[in-house]
Amino acid sequence: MSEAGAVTTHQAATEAATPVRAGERTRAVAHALPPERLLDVRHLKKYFPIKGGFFGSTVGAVKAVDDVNLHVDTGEILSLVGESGCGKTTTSRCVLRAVNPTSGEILFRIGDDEVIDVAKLSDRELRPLWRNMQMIFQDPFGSLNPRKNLFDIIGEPLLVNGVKSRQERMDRVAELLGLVGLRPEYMHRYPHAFSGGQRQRVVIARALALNPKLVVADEAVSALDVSVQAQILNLLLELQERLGLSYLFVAHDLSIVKHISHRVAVMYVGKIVETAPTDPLFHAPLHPYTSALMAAVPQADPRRRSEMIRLEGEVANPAKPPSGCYFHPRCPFATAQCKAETPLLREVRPGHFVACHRAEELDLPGVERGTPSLGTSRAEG
Amino acid sequence: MSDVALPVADRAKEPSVYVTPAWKLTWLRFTKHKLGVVCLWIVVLITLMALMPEFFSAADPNVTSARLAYIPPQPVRIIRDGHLVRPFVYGVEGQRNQRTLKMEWVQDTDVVLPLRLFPRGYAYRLFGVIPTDRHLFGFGTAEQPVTANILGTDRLGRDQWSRLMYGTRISLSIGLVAVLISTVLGIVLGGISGYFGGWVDNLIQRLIDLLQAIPAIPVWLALSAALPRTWPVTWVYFAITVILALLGWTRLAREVRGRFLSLREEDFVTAARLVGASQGRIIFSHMVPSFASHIIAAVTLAVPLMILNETFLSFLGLGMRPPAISWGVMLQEAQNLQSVVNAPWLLIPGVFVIITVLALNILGDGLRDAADPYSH
Amino acid sequence: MPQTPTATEATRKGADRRPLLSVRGLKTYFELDEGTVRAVDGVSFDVMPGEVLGIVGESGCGKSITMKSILRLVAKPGRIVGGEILYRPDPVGRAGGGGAEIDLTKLRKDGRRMRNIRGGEIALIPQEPMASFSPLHTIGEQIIEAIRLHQDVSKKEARAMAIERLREVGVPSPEQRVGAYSWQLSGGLRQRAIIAMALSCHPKLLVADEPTTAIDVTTQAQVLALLRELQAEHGSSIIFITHDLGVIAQVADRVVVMYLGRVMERGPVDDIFHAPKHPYTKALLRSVPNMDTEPRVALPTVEGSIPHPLHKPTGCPFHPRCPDAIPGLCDVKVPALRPVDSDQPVACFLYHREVEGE
Amino acid sequence: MHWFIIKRLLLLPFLLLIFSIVSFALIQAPPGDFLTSYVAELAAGGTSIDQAEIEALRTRYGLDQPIYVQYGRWVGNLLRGDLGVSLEWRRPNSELIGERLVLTLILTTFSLLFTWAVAIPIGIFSATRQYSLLDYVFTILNYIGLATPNFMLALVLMWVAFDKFGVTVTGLFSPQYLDAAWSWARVGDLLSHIWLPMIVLGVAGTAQIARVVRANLLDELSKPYTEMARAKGLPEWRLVIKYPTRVAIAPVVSTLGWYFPQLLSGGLVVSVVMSLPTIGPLLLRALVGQDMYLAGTIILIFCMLAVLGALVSDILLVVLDPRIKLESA
Repeated sequence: MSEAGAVTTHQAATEAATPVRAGERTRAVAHALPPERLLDVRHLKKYFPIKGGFFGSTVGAVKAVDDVNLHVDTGEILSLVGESGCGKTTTSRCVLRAVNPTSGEILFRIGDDEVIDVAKLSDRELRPLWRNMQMIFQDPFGSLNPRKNLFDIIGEPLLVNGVKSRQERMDRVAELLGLVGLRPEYMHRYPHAFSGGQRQRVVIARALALNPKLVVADEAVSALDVSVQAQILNLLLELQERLGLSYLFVAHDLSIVKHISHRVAVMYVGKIVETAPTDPLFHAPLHPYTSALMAAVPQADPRRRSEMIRLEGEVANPAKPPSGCYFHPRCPFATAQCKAETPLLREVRPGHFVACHRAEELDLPGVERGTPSLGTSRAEG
Repeated sequence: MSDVALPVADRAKEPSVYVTPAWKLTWLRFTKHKLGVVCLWIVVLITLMALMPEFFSAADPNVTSARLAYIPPQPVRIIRDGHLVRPFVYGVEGQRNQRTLKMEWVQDTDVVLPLRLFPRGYAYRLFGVIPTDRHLFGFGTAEQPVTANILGTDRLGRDQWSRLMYGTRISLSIGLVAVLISTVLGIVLGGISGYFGGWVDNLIQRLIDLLQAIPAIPVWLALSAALPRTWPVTWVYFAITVILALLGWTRLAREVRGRFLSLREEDFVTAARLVGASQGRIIFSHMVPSFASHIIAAVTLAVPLMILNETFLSFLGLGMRPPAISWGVMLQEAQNLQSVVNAPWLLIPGVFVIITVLALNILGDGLRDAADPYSH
Repeated sequence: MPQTPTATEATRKGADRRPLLSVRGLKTYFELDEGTVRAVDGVSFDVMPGEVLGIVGESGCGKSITMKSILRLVAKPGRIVGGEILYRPDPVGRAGGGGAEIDLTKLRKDGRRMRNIRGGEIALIPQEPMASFSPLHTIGEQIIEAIRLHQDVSKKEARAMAIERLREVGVPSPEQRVGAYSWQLSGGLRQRAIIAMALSCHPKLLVADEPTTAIDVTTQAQVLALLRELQAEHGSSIIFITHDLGVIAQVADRVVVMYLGRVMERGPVDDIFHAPKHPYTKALLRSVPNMDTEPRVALPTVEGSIPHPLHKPTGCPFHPRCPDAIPGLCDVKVPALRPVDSDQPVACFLYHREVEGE
Repeated sequence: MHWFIIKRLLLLPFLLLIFSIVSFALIQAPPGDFLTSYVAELAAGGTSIDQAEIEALRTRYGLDQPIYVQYGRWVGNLLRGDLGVSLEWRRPNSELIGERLVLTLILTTFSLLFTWAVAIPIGIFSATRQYSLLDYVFTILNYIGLATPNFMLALVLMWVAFDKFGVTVTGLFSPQYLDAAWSWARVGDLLSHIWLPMIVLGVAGTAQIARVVRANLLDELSKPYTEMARAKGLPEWRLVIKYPTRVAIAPVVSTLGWYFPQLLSGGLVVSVVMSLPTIGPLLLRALVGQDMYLAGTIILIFCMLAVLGALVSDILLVVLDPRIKLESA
């Protein structure tokens, strides 16, 4: 991962050279990113002030997102996973600028040679960003305006982005409905005519209306019934393949994450504790939290009724996080160092980053599988 | 992926429901509320009275005649000698009591005054433009029209029914106009407060706190007392309206703000923002339609309050003043026990107030429930 | 409605063991303006002493209403319109000679007998621990109240018992926590406190209604382990209601699979997961990704979506989504729940042609 | 003490300042001053007054000073506890207001207690027996209560009492106690008279608060903790009273914030109709007669009472709802 400082310097230089269009100053840092990289989030922070005291002044901050680094390559599905309150949703909303980050950089490849820093865009410059980046929400009931029919809902992105011809929009909406597996004649119906799964298809159609490159899916299937979940997962995967999309997939369900993603980033109390390609992460986790999280997932097989490894205690309060490694009070392997020093996210194996002082020495259990686990080929520290 | 199987409901149910817009569903829900529908009709009727009191009235409301003071109501009857006949009233005859020197009115069952529809009467301009002399009803024959006072007369011998019709115009319109001003104030300030938040929100909220802490009637009284006695009726009318509106907008503002705050957090609003919709579009295409029905309901509930307040002020002599006619002004005639005991029918305008306020309240509740069926 | 299969089941387990609770053809309907919602429509199952019975199903399958019917907590406009819920306070004993049988549906909802059973003998572990404690009373007050309702003890003794229960469920420093309000506790502690309250009178049957749905996976693991320990210790039976197949596989001894108010299939947990018979159960199990499914390959799905409860299909409720539906039969007639060469009754015409109610 | 309440207390002087300005502005608003209307009144009565005398009076009352000086003097006097002198009555305002204020507060408090005593049981009953016949009856009665102006109710009741029973139910005292000193007998006489104004004044609020209680309780009854209490085996009535009702009526206390000012307002009108010796008629007379310091002082007192009512309701709410402590901690 390259240093963020270099980019800023470079950016300043380009800014002086070409003060042409609005938005220009945040562009033209294309070579700061490797060509396959679509999104690169660097040192992202989002603090929410805590008001209190007599005058309602700020007395502290909830560090909802605390120095998060992550990246998504073109055509890649990155899952952001963690328990409630870990900051995964806030992170995803910062990437979209649905929430304004406190600091950090969000580099996003908007064209072949164009990279913008999403974090620095002015409000006026957000519209072109959102043509390339869209969102799927968790609650299929709250994310569709009950007063508009599907044509208005799916056609809105087209309308506000310059497609004024009604016929043109009708055609495109019909096409999008077909794409997500709904009948085109549904476009005159209102959301109340649809079930949760169908609504989620509508939400997906709206997100795809402007041909985005990146789709942020915030718990996109967790509100759905089990039998419908699989339909939507299949649809998401199919669309990803057909349209060459990339997903930032925010979820708490590890089984789904394992099924859908190429790479996974695990968050705990506002920080990323481990990120790696899906297979090594699940079969040879390097962070005790990741390992415990996987052990806690109940297996849908009564014959594998393991004595689930219980993680003691509960998720730390992000307003008053513990010292050192935030996980140390619950970690069975914690040492004095863990209590004192905050571990940095470092690359322990190629592509496998972890924020744990003892990553090399621990041999943590992952998900079992038929073939011998990666543990045997493990590089000895 | 193939087309999704239709939910079974699609086949079982009339598909037209699926293409019914939300406001229509709200309306369908409202019409299930029978009492609400009845009240809607009452409100429509009262509004008609307010729009054309001249047509509904039987006599000129300002013509005084001391000779005809305190005639009790002459109820419309349809049964005479045990037979169903066309509607009529009995005539009355006044006799001066020699001891008390008071006029005493006696019903004369020999004089039958038939009710006639659309007779000619005093001339007026309908809606202020169309000259006509037709009225809804009258008594007697076409050649010999007779005045009869179905709701009796007051101290100055004026026909109460006719005065009530005129009073409806002023009382209802004061309520409406005051609420209109309140609504504009409330929506603008509440909207600003809710949408922008921050210190603007804080400032407006504190202002609302302050205004709500003030007991309204003394302040209204003081403001009305400040109106010069020499002002013409129309000025007083507008001044009273503004005075009522000045303290009345706070509740609406709170309501609007609350709606804005909760809508701002809705996913569909975020979604609209994320597809690049402008702020104006988000507010007017997504947020306002979402709470418009609530605002209509809140306004419907605010009108009766304003009507009651006008009645209070006028009753105490600090609101509308004669020769203007409002329900409150009419009730002033019944301000003390003595007048009520002598002529209880002077309280009839109060019954009108109650019916109007009742109907508007039930209507407003019905609308609110229809707009927000899951709120309770 | 005779339900012979359950008798067979009981026979296999030994004649001296009778079910603690037998639900027979239970029907709970809701009369709404728009029509009748048949939320529970002829549900039968048994709960044996000391076992964990899992009820699994998706939204609208009637699992929560079944639970409320057992506790007689169904509120208007809902009503139990048919069937029986037989509760045997003393199920162990010689056949016929065991304790009395009480039909809970015949008891008055708010009568003394039902109130004594509710909380005292059959206790509830609710879904939302936060909302299930009154915000204006301390958790201690609420647990003490539960104890004193069913046991003749002084306030002081009850308090000591409440602290003991809290300690038992792993609440740290229970002496202080007994005076805390529910909103002062973390999610996991709240769930533990609710369990302490449910266990306060040593009930014979615990009804757990999605007790871990609202909590995180690591906390869920703690709570499930705790429930297992407590059950082993007290020997009470548990009805565990959930939509999570993983959870059911981990905790249940026997499983009831419900869909749209009806039992599709029931049987021992191993059979349900490894030899499912009903097409719905099969589809459900296949459609859930687990740690073993091949990544990014389309999952087998159940087509369509769950119908609105007001517009249930005729015939077998699952037939519109069923890949094996037999036209002219499944969409017309309702299959009865009948055992198929095992103690695993299935309501499906693929296995038998017996029609419900005949 | 909680920050919350301390904050409110510290806000009081600030509110006093604002209210005093508002009150003063209100009484200054009419054109002319007391003396012009006084002179007009005398002239109408046929007497005239010497111009020099008017000027002397004007100087004496400070009416010739600039407005801010008049305001300053008024507020300064108020702070020293001097409520000023009524121009019309030529008596100290404190003397005029004194007993009337006490009676106003007694009437208001009685109405408040009456409202709660009636509204809360009705609300609980309606909510627990939702859609029963009595619930409908109460709902209709509530609507009528809301729609009836209290002066109208007062007039009708007075009329009925006179017409049917031949009694005149005006005032708060029998004639022999009107100007008597306070004694137990006088208190008894007051109690025998106060019930009618109390009911008249409390009816509208009863309807409003019964609606609030009903809606709140319906909300609470559908919450899981109510069901949990039921699942513990608690008898229904005990459960309803102990859990949801407690939660549902805690916010009723906060209705004091708007209900108390409303009672003060409404009491004014009722007092005029029923000729009660409370502050209402005095204020009305002062406003009509431009007796500015009297009117201003009364309005200021009303505002302060309303604010104090809101403060009391906040404190009660903190006592009743432990959650608030957490938020302000």
